[in-house]
Amino acid sequence: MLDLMALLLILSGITFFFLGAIGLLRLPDLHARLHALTKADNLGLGLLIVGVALLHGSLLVALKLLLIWLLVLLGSATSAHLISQYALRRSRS
Amino acid sequence: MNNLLIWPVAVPLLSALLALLWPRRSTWIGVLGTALSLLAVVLVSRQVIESGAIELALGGWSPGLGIALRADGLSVLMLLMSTLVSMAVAVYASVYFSRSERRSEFWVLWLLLITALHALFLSGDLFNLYVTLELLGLSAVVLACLGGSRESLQAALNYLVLGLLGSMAFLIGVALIYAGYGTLDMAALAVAIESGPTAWLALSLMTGGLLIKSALFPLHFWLPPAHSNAPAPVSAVLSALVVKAALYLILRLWLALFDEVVTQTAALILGLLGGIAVLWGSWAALQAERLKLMAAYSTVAQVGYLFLFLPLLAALPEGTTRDVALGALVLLALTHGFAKSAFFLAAGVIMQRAGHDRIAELGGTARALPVTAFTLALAGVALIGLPPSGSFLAKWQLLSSVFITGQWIWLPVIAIGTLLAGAYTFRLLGYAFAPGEGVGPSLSVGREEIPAVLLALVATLVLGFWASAVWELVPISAYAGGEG
Amino acid sequence: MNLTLLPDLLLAGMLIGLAWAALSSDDLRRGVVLFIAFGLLLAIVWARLLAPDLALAEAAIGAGLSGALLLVALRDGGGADQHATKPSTLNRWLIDLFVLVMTCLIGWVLWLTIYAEPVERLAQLANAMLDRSGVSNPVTAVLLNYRAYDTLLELVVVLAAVLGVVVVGRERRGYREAGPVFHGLVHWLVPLLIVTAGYLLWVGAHAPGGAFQAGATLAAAGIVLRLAGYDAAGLPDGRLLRWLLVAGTGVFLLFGLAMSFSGGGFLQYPEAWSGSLILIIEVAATASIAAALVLAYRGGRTDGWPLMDEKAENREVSS
Amino acid sequence: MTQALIYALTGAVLFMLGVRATLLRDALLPRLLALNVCGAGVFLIFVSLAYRGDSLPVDPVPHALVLTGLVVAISATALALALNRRLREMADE
Repeated sequence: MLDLMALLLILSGITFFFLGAIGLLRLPDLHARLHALTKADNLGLGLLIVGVALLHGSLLVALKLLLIWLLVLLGSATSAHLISQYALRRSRS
Repeated sequence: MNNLLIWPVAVPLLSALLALLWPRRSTWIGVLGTALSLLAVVLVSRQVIESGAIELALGGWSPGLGIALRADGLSVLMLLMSTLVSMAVAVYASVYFSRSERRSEFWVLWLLLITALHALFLSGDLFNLYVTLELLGLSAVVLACLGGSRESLQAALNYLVLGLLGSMAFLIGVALIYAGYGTLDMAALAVAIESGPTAWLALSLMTGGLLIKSALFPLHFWLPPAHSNAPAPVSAVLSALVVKAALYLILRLWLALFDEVVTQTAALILGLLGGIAVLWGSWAALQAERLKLMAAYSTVAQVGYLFLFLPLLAALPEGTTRDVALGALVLLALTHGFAKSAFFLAAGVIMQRAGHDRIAELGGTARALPVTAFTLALAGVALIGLPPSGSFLAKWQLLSSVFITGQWIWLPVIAIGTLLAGAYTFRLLGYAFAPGEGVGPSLSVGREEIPAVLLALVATLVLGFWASAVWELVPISAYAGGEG
Repeated sequence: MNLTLLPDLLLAGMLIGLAWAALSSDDLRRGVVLFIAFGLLLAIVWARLLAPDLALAEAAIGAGLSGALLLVALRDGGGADQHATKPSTLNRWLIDLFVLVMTCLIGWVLWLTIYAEPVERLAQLANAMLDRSGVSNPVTAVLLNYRAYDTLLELVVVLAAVLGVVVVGRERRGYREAGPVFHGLVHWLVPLLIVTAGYLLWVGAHAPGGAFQAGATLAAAGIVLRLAGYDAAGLPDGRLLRWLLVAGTGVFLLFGLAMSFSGGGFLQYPEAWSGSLILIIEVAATASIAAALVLAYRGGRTDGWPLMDEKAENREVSS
Repeated sequence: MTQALIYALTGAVLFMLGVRATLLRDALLPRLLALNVCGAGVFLIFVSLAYRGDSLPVDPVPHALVLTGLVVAISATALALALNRRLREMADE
């Protein structure tokens, strides 16, 4: 039962990643792409991490995975911000 | 257990670290460190001469799991050459770099280069050899661009990229050896390696990589710009020692590790390339307009001579005749090492005095710098192979090997090569001894002129008279499958 | 065809595809980015081949720091080499033929040695001697005990290369000060990276990790600092920097020599002490590696590097 | 052992791809990428030699060799990039 849930979570996580990648390739401009990419990937990674933590079944591992997720959130939010700021500055000048 | 073997590596390395920490004392640390390395090498050599090949298993682990250092006749001869040449060059460099703002960096890298050379000659482990090759390559590249000119940087960069490609080829050969034989220890491999696709391919890849580094024709094109644009003391060690390190490894691989794998055809191909290198390099040296460029092309030719020995060695049966031929090869390499470093140092003296090294404008050198002109003449004697130089004896032995094996094709190569060497040497001396004002007058013999003339004397006289010592040392081998 | 091989085949195919795309791209920026992706994929392959130490090192060094160095090289204006001469068609064919033949030969030998007639290698011996090595992570045992001499020389290679970087170039111009968002990240990230480096260093004795991974993580902290506008990138000035660069090699060498004076062989640790000695050597090595990598990124002679004499400075101004 | 063979063969292909690009390109940066791919190929061969199936302990020796090789490779890359940068500055002056 737990395994099945983990599988579902991981699969849906992968789907979000996939959608993010499609967004990156198909959306028209930089800001829309960034939006698709960061949103989808952060959610996808979160689902993946919950799934993997369920499979592993250890609290310590779950905490470590959570830490990884937080770091990635922080990193991707900041880099998305920096990229859009740069784009904005360039389009003004 | 023989901890003596670590000292030729540890002393220069320790001195390099000290020179980095105390930049204001770097000249003293550099010269003293080189001298102490010389002492360490002499102690190692004495022990090898007295009691045969020695081995040090580092960390107390059996070779295979751990790394072993080994010293035998061949490595001791190379060590002696490198340490004697570097001692003389260090004395010269203490003057050459005395006013340079790169002084401290030069000495650190200089000592690291010596560390790399000594580590390479002593290493008994294939992967460790890769690391020493990289250390040698990187420190040589940085030294070569200390001059700071655009040409020297471009040449150093090409040298670096090609050297890396060579190291990669060597490394994949090491990987195949580990795949096939499960060990990296060279003594174990000397016993284990037998003819087969693994050994054959690994040998080709490793040799290919080393050929780039030893600048055998047609992979020589990086050498003349790199060696002629570096600062003079650096050119001297690059030409005399760094190229020889790759050659030493080829000899080790071919004669000790893969001696059952080597085929006559493979050796013949390398011999042919060597022959072309002799002719082409000498011809280019004759055409060269700059002194250092001429010396660099002459190095290409001299490397070619050394490869001429390979087909002969492969054809000779193991035993005394082969050892004699191998001794001649080593003698030629040593003579060239001493003579070429003397040549580059002399060129450096002229360049600093005259501000250029255009051969056609060297008139007056003999009057202004008699000692240096004499050095050029002595080094020229050794490069041509006139008696009583070491290379005369070596070429004599080369000829006798040609007669024994009946490989007559090498005769014209040797004859024409010697004639061309004579031609470029006498062309240079003709200009240098002619009257003229190309080089300003000077009254005193500078400290920087002495090392060069000593090196040239070693090449022409000492090696000529003491050549028998080389032939006694060469048969002492640390590797069972080899010439022992 | 075995279905369990499918992931491996997929990974291998992607590796080759990415390498091909990175190398055949005419746009340098694209090539570099693809190369970084290649490095990350390689880290996954290392994990797949049960080499977690390497996966960590590849992600930090191979993809991370190499990528940073290459990207900053692009920023220096590396994209401008447009005097490329295309090799002639004949040369192209010859090279392709050579590459094809060599690939087949190497592949054949690998098939022989791995598949057809595998040989016993050092695995058993290395794992059996682990008890005597002072650590329980076999890779650390090889790096710092069995083959410690390799590692010593490797630290020397790093030293030589970084000296080259210092000799050759001046410092790159710095970055403008970070805005509030980035600054917030730096505020959290740098201490976290330092803690992680310490953890990796400590854990290396019995689990994946060690001096190189820790050094690279620490270097990453330095690079982040520099990107946020701290031009010194966390490196000290002058004499202290020299000591930092020398520390790894120096401690290693002195310990080795001390052991040979006290009756053992060079680098032969006394068994009871080997764990602690290895840890001390690793701490020093971590510091040196991190300093060297940051210096390589920052580039050149800085205000911090004590010049031999002030003449050099004058020369550059006057000329 | 099939897995090990797959990766070892991949390593051989990567190595020769790197050699090919080193020979064909003449700008420095692509050549450096090529040499790094070359290195990755050799490392992959080493590591696949170490892999002896999921149940047996791996051979740590090649892992250590590859770690050493990685550090050597990045040192050389850093040096080459620094040289290249200085050359470019000189061309601009």
